[in-house]
Amino acid sequence: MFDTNELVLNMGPQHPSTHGVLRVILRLDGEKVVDADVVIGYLHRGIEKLSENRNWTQIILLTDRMDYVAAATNNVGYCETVEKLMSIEVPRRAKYVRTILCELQRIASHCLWVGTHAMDIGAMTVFLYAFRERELILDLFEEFCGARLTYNSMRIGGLPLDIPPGWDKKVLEFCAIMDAKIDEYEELLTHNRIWLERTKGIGVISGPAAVALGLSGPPLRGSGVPRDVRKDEPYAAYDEMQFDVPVGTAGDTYDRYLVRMEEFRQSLRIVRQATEGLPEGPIVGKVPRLIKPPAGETYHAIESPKGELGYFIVSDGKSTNPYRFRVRPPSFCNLQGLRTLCKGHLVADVVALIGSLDVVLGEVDR
Amino acid sequence: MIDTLVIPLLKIVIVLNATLVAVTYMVLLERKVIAWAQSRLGPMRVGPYGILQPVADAIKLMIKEDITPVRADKWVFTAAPIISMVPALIVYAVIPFGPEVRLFGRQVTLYITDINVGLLFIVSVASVGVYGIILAGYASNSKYPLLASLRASAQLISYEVAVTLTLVSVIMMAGSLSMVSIVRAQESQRMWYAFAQPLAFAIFFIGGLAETNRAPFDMPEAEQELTGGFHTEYSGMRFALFFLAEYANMIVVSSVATTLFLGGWLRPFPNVAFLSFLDFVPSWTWFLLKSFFFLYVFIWIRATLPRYRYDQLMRLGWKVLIPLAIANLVVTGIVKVMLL
Amino acid sequence: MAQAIAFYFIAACILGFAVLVVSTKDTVHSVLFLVLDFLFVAALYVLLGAEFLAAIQILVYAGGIVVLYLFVVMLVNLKRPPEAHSDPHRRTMLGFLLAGAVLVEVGAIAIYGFSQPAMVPVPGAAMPVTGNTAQIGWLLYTSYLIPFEIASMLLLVAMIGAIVLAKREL
Amino acid sequence: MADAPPPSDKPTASAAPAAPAHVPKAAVPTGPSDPPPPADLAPPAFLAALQAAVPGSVAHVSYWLGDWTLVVPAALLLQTAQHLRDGADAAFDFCSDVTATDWPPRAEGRFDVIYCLYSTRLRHRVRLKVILGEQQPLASVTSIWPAADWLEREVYDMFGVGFTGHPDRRRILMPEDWQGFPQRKDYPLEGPGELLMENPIDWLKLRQSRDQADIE
Repeated sequence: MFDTNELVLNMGPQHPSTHGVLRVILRLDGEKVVDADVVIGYLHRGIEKLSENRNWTQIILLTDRMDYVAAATNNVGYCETVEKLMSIEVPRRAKYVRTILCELQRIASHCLWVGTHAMDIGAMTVFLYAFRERELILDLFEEFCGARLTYNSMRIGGLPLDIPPGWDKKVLEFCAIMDAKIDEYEELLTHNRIWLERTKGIGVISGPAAVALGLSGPPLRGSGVPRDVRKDEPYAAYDEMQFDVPVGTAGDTYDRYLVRMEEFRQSLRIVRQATEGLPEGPIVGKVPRLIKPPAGETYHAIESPKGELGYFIVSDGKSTNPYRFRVRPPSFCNLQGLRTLCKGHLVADVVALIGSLDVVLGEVDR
Repeated sequence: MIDTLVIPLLKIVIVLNATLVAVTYMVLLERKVIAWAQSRLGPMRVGPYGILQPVADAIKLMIKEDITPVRADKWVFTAAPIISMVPALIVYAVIPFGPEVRLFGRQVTLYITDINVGLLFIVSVASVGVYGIILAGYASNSKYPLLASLRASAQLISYEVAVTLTLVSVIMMAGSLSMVSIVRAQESQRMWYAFAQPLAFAIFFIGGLAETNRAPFDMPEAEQELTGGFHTEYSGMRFALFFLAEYANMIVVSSVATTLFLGGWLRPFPNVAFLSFLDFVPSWTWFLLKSFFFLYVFIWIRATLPRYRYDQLMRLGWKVLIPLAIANLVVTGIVKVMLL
Repeated sequence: MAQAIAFYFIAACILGFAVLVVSTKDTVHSVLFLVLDFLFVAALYVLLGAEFLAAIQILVYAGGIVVLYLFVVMLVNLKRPPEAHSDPHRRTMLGFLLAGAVLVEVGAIAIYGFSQPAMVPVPGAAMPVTGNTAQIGWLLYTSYLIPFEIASMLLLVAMIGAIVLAKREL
Repeated sequence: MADAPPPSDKPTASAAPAAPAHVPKAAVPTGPSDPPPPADLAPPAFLAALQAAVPGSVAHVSYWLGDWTLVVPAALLLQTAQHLRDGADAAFDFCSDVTATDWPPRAEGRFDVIYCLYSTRLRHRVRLKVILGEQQPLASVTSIWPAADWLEREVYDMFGVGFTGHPDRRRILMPEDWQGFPQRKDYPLEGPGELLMENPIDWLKLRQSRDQADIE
């Protein structure tokens, strides 16, 4: 009956809640999103190209710069891929420490997520609470490897250093603190009426649709698909750990929230098991002096806090750098779902959805 | 001469200055309270415990560059912050801070004026404040402010209905539109209207949050969605005026809530005789304490709750608050008629 | 004396802003002048001692209705190219005729008012209430009950119409 | 076309000797080493079904470090993918990655386009590999796995592989007006800085003239 114009709203790349330099071009009918074009690449540094010109060890610190809120996970993923190429057996102690670091990293990453996600929806206090606890994890990492953000904390074949004395005790202390803090976040959000109204039924995606869209990690599990690389294709010491994979039912923003909140607890459980059962022994396996994997290619995936983090690496067997280095960034593939998720919702929901996909632009753009 | 000109002028000067100082310190209070809620310290550098922070803020805002976007509607862009600030200050003319007191051998009322349609005056002047936000959004010639101003105007108009309806039930109780008479009515009926009209009180408070654009209804300036909303394009002192207007409005809402529902300057429980020893406390102290309580709750809510979505806010306003306010009004009317 | 000065000042402002409302090019400015106009009309009411009416004038017209005008004006893009102003459907003669008719009507009322003074139907003596708020209420529910009810019916119809128009699928 | 499940030596990829077309520098690898599976290893169950359903779909099977790789002819990619997604014992519903590798001197075509597939139901993986010439288009698999949308855009952006039937074939990481395809092996790692940013075409010309000078 009426001739109405659609409003084109350019959200980002400079916008408080696009988590970095994401740009979303929204076509709006009133405040309703008709279509969304997600534009990325503002943080592209050519890590894949760079890696083809660095030697195998130097690449570890490039991987730090991808998902910079979960650098240790990236390190583990890369080192395991190279170990797979070279068929290096990693000692058990190193595997356990890797598991601890990965799970601490997952907690730190989820802390950042819960803080920013809640902030996007307007609950500012959770942000500061979550960062308070993330600080404790960063302290642990600082003690382990000297860095707080980009750790460079792995070596091919094992670890650069053994854990400092007393570190395991501190990790257990942290676990005790964190347990109570998770309840605190949940108290502020989980049963909050406004939180429920803002997240329930927002961005619903069914399990098969999520699989088809290539979602992985919590966004996929929120839709009820029990896919977790840690369980399905165990790496590090996950095959020796007892933990559950939480799944949602509705596949909406609230379920993705619940899944991550439960992952906090499961991660703590793994950290406890690994720290208490930490075996003695060497920390580096038998690694040749010159790292030069045989010719061949392989794909190896691990479960990063964001989803399936895969490395596809081709070695030509001749040179000391990879012939092709490819990362399957979980944030990239999850962000792809944003367009589908936000159609028909309001501008305010777009912000909530970006938060619930938990993307890190450093990883999306590489 | 003194009674008709000097004293009112003096009162205006005092109230205006006190308000402006209170507004700047509200900013500090908010930062402090939220900081404590978030287990941090808040401003600590300027003066002991950051007590001089508002002064520093004011200096900073005044010497900042005042940017007018090239394609903005210049006159309207300049007028908008003023339009939002002035009504917020005019309202203080009818707010009764206390009854008559003797000062320097002279009978002085602790309010600037008491007009017989005081409450209506507040509502109507406050309704003009919407223009500041709408015009800011329009004049900036930018999409985020435009969206924000549309949200703001829709929000303010809808919640005004609910708030005004609750005011009507108070007016029915008091039988007057004058702010002073409403307090006196609470005194003579020996009851705060918060207890006589709990529903109206709740609706008024929620509506007050929405009308001052405070969390959880701060859609028009939702930073995470609209990058600051209607004042996205503003800077320097013009931005500060919007900022101050918001806090001035908070104080207005708190004062009105105090006057209408918490007995204004009356001591707690005016119906309980043995508490009469509290009378030694000056009446205006009670008023300020009660207003402060509201302000504190405003800040507390901001630190705790997430933000509503725009359509949910409208739904709450139209489908919950307005019907409830009307029902409350009808019940009040029936009770009033039956008791008479 | 002071009252007379105030009256003429306010009246001059009202007329001045009214002219600006129709003469300004920018529609948003035009609406803003309308708001100013309403504010001065409210001032006139205060001068007459009708504070209630003044407050209602601001609340309803300035604070409510014109906001909606502004809404519409802001959203509908009225910046048309200049050639659009030479609208072929424009009926200049008809406009002048209508304006003339209004002028004649106003003149007639003015002359009638001057020639037949003191026909003021003030039922003040019959009113059992005092104070202008109460008096307005009394008049609305006694002498003007039927017009009042008709007006509210009209508003209800308008509201339903607006909902039907705005809602795309019912 | 071979149809026996345990593949013997295949005429493609690894079997081909280094193409003499234009070999720029020494020690440039000419192709991946796709080793055939050991004779005593049984191939995965879905392979036989795939070869029965889509004859000629598997040009070569390779197994290394626990990963199965199928080399698929470009023309049969869509059918193969369709079968792999819908086949009961394949059920590869999750396309976890699409990427490419550049082998400039190779005769059969310079690109390997690689699809990493995973089945969320059966929890197994497989890699598909398509060998592609520089100007040769490839059918997009977005109709089968919507997940491939952005991944294929990235392959296009980085390697210049032209996907046909892609709903939205634009550059994704690089700017819209970028010249060249950065992940190709002949794309330089370092550019001359500002000239490249401001006027890439001039820069390319400059580089060509330099190369010319080198040859002479």
